[in-house]
Amino acid sequence: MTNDNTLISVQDLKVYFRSGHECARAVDGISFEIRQEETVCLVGESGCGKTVSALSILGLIQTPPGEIAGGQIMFQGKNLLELDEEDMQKIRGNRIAMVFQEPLTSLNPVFTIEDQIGEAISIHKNIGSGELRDCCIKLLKDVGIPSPVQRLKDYPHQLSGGQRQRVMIAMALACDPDLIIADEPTTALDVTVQAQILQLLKSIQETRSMSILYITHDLGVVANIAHRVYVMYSGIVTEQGNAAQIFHHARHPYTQGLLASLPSRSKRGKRLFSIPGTVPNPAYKPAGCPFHPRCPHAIPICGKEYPKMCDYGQAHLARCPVLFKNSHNPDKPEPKSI
Amino acid sequence: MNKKEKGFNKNFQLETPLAPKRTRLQEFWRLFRQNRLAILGLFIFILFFCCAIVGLFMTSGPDPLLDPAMIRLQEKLRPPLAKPNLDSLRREEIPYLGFYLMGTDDLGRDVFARMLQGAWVSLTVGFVAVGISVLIGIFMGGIAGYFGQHHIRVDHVLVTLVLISGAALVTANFIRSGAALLCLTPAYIFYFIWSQNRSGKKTLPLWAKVFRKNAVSIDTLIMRIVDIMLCFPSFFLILTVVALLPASIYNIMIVIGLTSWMGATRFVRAEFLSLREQDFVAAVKTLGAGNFRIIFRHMMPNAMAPVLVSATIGIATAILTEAGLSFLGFGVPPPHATWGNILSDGKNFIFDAPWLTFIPGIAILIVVLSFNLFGEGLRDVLNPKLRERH
Amino acid sequence: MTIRRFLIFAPILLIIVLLQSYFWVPTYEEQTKGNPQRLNEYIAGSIGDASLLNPILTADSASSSIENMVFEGLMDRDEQLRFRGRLATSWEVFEEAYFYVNPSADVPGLGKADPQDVANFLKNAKKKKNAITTGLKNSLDYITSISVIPPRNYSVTKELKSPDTGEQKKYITINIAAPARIKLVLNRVEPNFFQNLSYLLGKNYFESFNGKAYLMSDSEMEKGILDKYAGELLPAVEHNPVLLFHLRPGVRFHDGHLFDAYDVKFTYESIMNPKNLSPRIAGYEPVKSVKVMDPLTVKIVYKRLYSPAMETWGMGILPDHLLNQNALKKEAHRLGKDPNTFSMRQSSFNRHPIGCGPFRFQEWKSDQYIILDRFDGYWEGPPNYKKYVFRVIPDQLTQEMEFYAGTIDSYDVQPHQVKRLEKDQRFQSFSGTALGYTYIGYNIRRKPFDDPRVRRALGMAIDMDKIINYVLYGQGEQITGPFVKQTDYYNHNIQPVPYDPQGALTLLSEAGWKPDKQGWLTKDGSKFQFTLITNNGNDLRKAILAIAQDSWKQIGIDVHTDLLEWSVFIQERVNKADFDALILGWQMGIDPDLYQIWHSSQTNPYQLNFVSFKNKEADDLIIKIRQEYDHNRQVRYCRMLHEIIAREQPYTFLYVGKWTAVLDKRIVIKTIDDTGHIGYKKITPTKTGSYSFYFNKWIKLPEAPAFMDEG
Amino acid sequence: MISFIGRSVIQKIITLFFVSIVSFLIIHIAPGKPSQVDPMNPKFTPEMVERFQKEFHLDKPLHVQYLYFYKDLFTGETVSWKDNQSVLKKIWERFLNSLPLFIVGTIITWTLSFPIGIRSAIFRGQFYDRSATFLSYLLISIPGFFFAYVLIIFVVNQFHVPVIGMETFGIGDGASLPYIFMDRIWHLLLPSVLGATGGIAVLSRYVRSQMLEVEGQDYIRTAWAKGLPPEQVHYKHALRNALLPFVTMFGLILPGLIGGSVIIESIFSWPGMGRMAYEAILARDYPVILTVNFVSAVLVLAGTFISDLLYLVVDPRIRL
Repeated sequence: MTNDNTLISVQDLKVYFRSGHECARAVDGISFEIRQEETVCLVGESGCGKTVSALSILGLIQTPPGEIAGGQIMFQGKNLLELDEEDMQKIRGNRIAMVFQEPLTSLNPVFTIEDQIGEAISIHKNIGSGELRDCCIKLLKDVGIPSPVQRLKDYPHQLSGGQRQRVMIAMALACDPDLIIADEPTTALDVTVQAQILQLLKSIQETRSMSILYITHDLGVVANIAHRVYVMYSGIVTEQGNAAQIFHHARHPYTQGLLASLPSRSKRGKRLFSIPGTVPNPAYKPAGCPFHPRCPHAIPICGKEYPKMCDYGQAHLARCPVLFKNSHNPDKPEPKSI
Repeated sequence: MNKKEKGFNKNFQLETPLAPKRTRLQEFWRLFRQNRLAILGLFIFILFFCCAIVGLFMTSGPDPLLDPAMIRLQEKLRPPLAKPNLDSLRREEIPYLGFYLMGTDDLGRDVFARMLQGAWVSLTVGFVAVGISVLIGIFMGGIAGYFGQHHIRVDHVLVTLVLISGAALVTANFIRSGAALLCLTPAYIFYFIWSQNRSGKKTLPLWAKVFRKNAVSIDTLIMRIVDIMLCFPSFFLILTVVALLPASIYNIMIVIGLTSWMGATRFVRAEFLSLREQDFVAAVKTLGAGNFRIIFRHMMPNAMAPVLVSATIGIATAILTEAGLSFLGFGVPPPHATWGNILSDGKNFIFDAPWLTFIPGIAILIVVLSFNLFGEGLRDVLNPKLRERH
Repeated sequence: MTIRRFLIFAPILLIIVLLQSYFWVPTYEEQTKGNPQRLNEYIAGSIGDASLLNPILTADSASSSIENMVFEGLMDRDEQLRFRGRLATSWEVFEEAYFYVNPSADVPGLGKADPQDVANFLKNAKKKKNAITTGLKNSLDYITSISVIPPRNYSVTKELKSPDTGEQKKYITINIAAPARIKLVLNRVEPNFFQNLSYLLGKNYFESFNGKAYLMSDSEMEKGILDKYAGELLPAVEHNPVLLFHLRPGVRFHDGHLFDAYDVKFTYESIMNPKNLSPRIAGYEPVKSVKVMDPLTVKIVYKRLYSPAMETWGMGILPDHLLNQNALKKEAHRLGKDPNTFSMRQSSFNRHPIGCGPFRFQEWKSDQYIILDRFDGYWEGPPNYKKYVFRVIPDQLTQEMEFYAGTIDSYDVQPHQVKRLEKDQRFQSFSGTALGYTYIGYNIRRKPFDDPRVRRALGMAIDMDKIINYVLYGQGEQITGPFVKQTDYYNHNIQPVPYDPQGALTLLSEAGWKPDKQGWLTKDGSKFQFTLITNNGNDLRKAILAIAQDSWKQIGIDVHTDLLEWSVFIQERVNKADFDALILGWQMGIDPDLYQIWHSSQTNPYQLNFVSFKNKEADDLIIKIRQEYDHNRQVRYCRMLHEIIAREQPYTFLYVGKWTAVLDKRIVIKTIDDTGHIGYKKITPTKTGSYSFYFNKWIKLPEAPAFMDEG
Repeated sequence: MISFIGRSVIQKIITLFFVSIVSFLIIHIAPGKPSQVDPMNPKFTPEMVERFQKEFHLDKPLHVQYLYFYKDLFTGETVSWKDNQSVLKKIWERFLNSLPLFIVGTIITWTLSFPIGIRSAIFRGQFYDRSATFLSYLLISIPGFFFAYVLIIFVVNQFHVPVIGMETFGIGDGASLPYIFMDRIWHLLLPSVLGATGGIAVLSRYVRSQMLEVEGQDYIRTAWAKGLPPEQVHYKHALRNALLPFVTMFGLILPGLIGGSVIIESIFSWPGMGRMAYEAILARDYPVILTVNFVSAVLVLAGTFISDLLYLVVDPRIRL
């Protein structure tokens, strides 16, 4: 499955959180890969394990209560899960950087912008202080902050939300990483600002030729930015494929449900669809397919057997044997989406 | 799409049945159990409580099993586990256990019996003192937090001042002038009601306007009172008042209570201020619930957590404070034995009878420690910020 | 990272700095054995600090103990409790007696006589030596001179005493036309003098003197008001005891100034000066005048018979030249204070006292120590110790530990420690009977304490032996009356109230108290119950409280107990006589004056006869005792008074404590006789138990000496 | 900013005024009257009581006494009834004695509690944290005087060195300066450690909870994600934020200057503020009690004021 240009590949990653006698299986065996210069989206409802997967790539899962129960994360030939803390630090921020969801709280309120950006650089690069300042200014310019020199001495609370997120991105870009993990970077922002940030990310990805792992629950964003998409549900990947495959030929009932609940012009005036029920508690997942209690196509076996990945070809996979069988049954027409 | 919509499983379960439902108490217990130190504290606390109850029954009444006041001068300063000298004792003087479990003190009283009695008294001192402070704290904090923005008008202040000075004058034996001042108050109230009925929309004279001006908000007033109280160094204040008042167990409880309510007030006020802004309170309000119901039914239970924690630790502090006062000779007076006064009486004999110091000293240490650990555990469990991360 | 390193190293460094200081500190060994200086210092420990170092302004024991070292009185008591001269070498006690000539009275064998006749009559009677009674004969013999004071006119202004203490003060001016008066100088004080004289001058000669007749007032006052002053302004007879002190020449204050009679006069005046608020004023109130005869002779005349007078002159003498009006004014100017309101109380003298005692003041650090240096110019020769140090250690236990370590030289042993410390080889111990006693006082105003049988029964229910043996650890003696046990005044024939609960019950049933079904004593349906109170902070009293409660419970009396803080106890309960029964102690002087505690006139609030003991006989005796200058007669009266009080049992007299003090064994008395030979003696206590009587001769030796008389 | 200061100062002055009234009332209404001279001295007559009352204005109505007292206080003329010394001078003297105790105690408290609290937070739930928790609670649970006695007896018996008083008695004569200095430090050690135990326990718990609070913040995750070494995350990013409330606590330790523990000072024969106040209470020496109270109230208010100001300075988020 791994190509030569695979940057990072996560295989069968399991992250559990223990608390007392309970064990929340937040990530329960996911695999995905990101190639160089590619934007990959991880989509799913909140609580399905997207952020945990991202954090575990960076080794930021608190242990205890969290624990990596299995799997491997291969990054440039090394298994990140086996690296010790020191080596991991050399990768964090340097090779893999992350942009967080809440720019409001993700910047340290008591340090200036310069401190925070400069720190990321100085920790990984041997660089003089004058040069450092220039670096910071350049970075700020790159992410589109007006009059960066004045901004350097500002504290985060003096910036607007969009600007803060730009600073975050600047921080992530500081060491020219190979991979940026963006964890819902636009969720907390105004719609107009969202678009700007997305645009920024896109342009950065193109100009700097780096890979982005973009985590979101917003399919609109996915359509805008993604090369490939992984749909997650309750700690597992339910469907993967390129953007077109996911949007036009969704094979998994969950993906179909998600798409159905997207508002669009054609659905104007109709009641918006919603998937009934909620994501299961990660500590008490149903047996078999985790989606089966909410699934319109569920058959008894769904509650018993863990579903396998079914290959629809062209690297489009979905974890629903029921629909797979149906789609290969000539009697019934192929599921068709609008 | 319509077809599909219909096709969705109608028998889905809205709530996943697999996650067990727990009551708040169960959830609390589940979290609490993880803190082993706190469990230890709780265990000792319960043990202590049982001891105190048992002690109360064994050491009180007309003919107690273990009489903590029984003086056997010939048996003084016997070490722990010593057997009594049976020849020199009258029958009713022989200790119930047949030996002195914890020795005897300088008057030949059974230290075990005194410790048992002291357990109950110390517990009472702690509980009543903290009870008083928590009640005042909730009351003041609740008012400040809930009715905080209401204002007290100038005339309220004046009437109160007049009332107080009138009462002061009467107690200071200037009865006539005092009574005159006291009469002024109802007169003003009558005038107020009368003028309100009559005037309606008429403009008020200037002085009346000044009188009806808002002087200070209730919140400010209460928090200033708290500030004033905090200006006194607490142990010093307790000491002053205890030294000036006649010694009695009730005075000590009341004084400790009256000088330690400021913390609870602040907690409750802060909780109320944040709770008041929360949606569920607004929801209850729109349903037409009265203030009383909102406060006691909806807000109080949510505001209790920090108070509960500070109360637990407050009991421990009260026990220590009492011991400190005993050291200075202002503790609970006899005939009540408390661990504090057993300890401070015993310190004179530290070279001759070390057990008189060490038994109560270590007992206080263990019990206070258990209270503190228990309180800390409670804090961890009840603090939602810390809880999320577990 | 620097912050982290700092956070780790700062505390470690701090701990190291703090702990290493241990190596710099001299150990106890080095302080005591390794320090030769230490042998020349005497270090005393005290629970409390002194307040002011001025003998006329203070009465607390901490201050007194320093004042005794710095100041010197005219006299003190020696080992046998006799008076001994200090600043005074000798003294004379005599009397000036006066009486107004009563023109209306018939003198037997003379008829109505004019003053000169009366004087001559007395002179003749003295010469004749054939008096009717021996009393009269003696009295006449005592007379050394007789003179006549001619009549004179003068006026006085008096504040009008009105019964309802009105707000306005009224004054009245009284013109007095005093008749002639006869002055008799006796060579001793004779309280019965006029009584004896009346055998000669006629029974009613003195009683029938009508003082009112000589008083006149300008204002239109009623006669009745004037009459009130008659007894005060023109008493028929007057005893004026006189103390004549001959002062020691050449005595100097620590600043080199010579001591003389003016200092004595000044000291007296300072005490009487209302601005100074001296607590000792009561003892000097009977003084009529202090007259400086010459720089080394001072004559003190008393208004009335007052036998405790001698005792009061043990008071330390203040230096006139440092504290008189001028000196104070100067000091006020220097300090920038108003000289008119500046009094001795504000003077810095009180913190840097100068007297003529054996030690001179050196340094005072509040609540730490007071250091006195020896005064080499001391008239009796300088003390052996070079330094006297008074250390304040407020905690009993730490004081004890410092004593063991050798950094304090004496320690007042608690009763329970006596056994352990007496045997300790390192120390010498002294014990003696204290001057004070502890008692349970009953409020006689209240029922049922008005019945002496009840009071006696209550006393009988308490097992004193038990208290002494177990509470005091044997360090106490039973006492039966109010006098100091080691003086002659104490009546040793009186038996203590026996411990007899059955007897107590019999007595109580005589008084009407019978046990009910539950065993509680009742009378007329009401239970025998009361509250016994005492002050807190005194463990012995607390223990007695518990024991008394327990013992009375045994015979069916329901007693509540209460511990009160000292000033509340005194001011709210004792002073206002608001109590049933209390446990308290009296610290007694050697003088047998009991007026304030036992006289029936002293039962008002704020007075000391708070139990309200009233007994006619006792009143008479109390007055007689304080007027009697003759020791033997005084002793006789005292023993009679003792008997009455023991019979009435207004108090249950509990015990007089024994004090025990331990000293380092190396402290001895060092004497140098005339030949220059140095002798060492073991320290022995005097009759009153004062082991520090020879303190000036004490010295600490490097090694404990072995004395022959040691066991 | 200036209006904030002005408002705050006025508010504090009003509070102070009420404090003065309340403390005056507490003292004067309570039972027991001042006793300059032992009332049980048989030589002490009621007339003298009266004269004393007059001398100290005790016969005047309360409000007049109040005015008298505070007039004296502000002109610096208050004198103790016990020994006629100027109260302010007395307090100053005692303050100088208490000061080293306070300083060393505070230094011990602050330098020890931070490392302990921070490490507990970093190793949350682990053995270190648990034992630190246990130990700190152990320390605040021991009755102070019991602990003091046990310590004193232990040190004196084991090391045979004096621990009582402000310095080894008599060291002043002949010892060289470093010896005197070190001796002082030694004598400071036990009482200040005893005084600090409670502080260490409370403060280290507080540091721990603040650190935990901060460690859970998003910006800490950001810091980790930057690849910062743990030290820098904990000691720079987390600590800086956790420190904020403590900076303001600097103001609040100000009242401790005049506090002083009666119990520790009595046991260690330390002539400090606490004991003076305690003895003044027993002797009903009103001027001393009231002045101590007033000064401590001033310090409390000044402390809160300073802490407000410090907060302004330290926290970049707050601007007026």
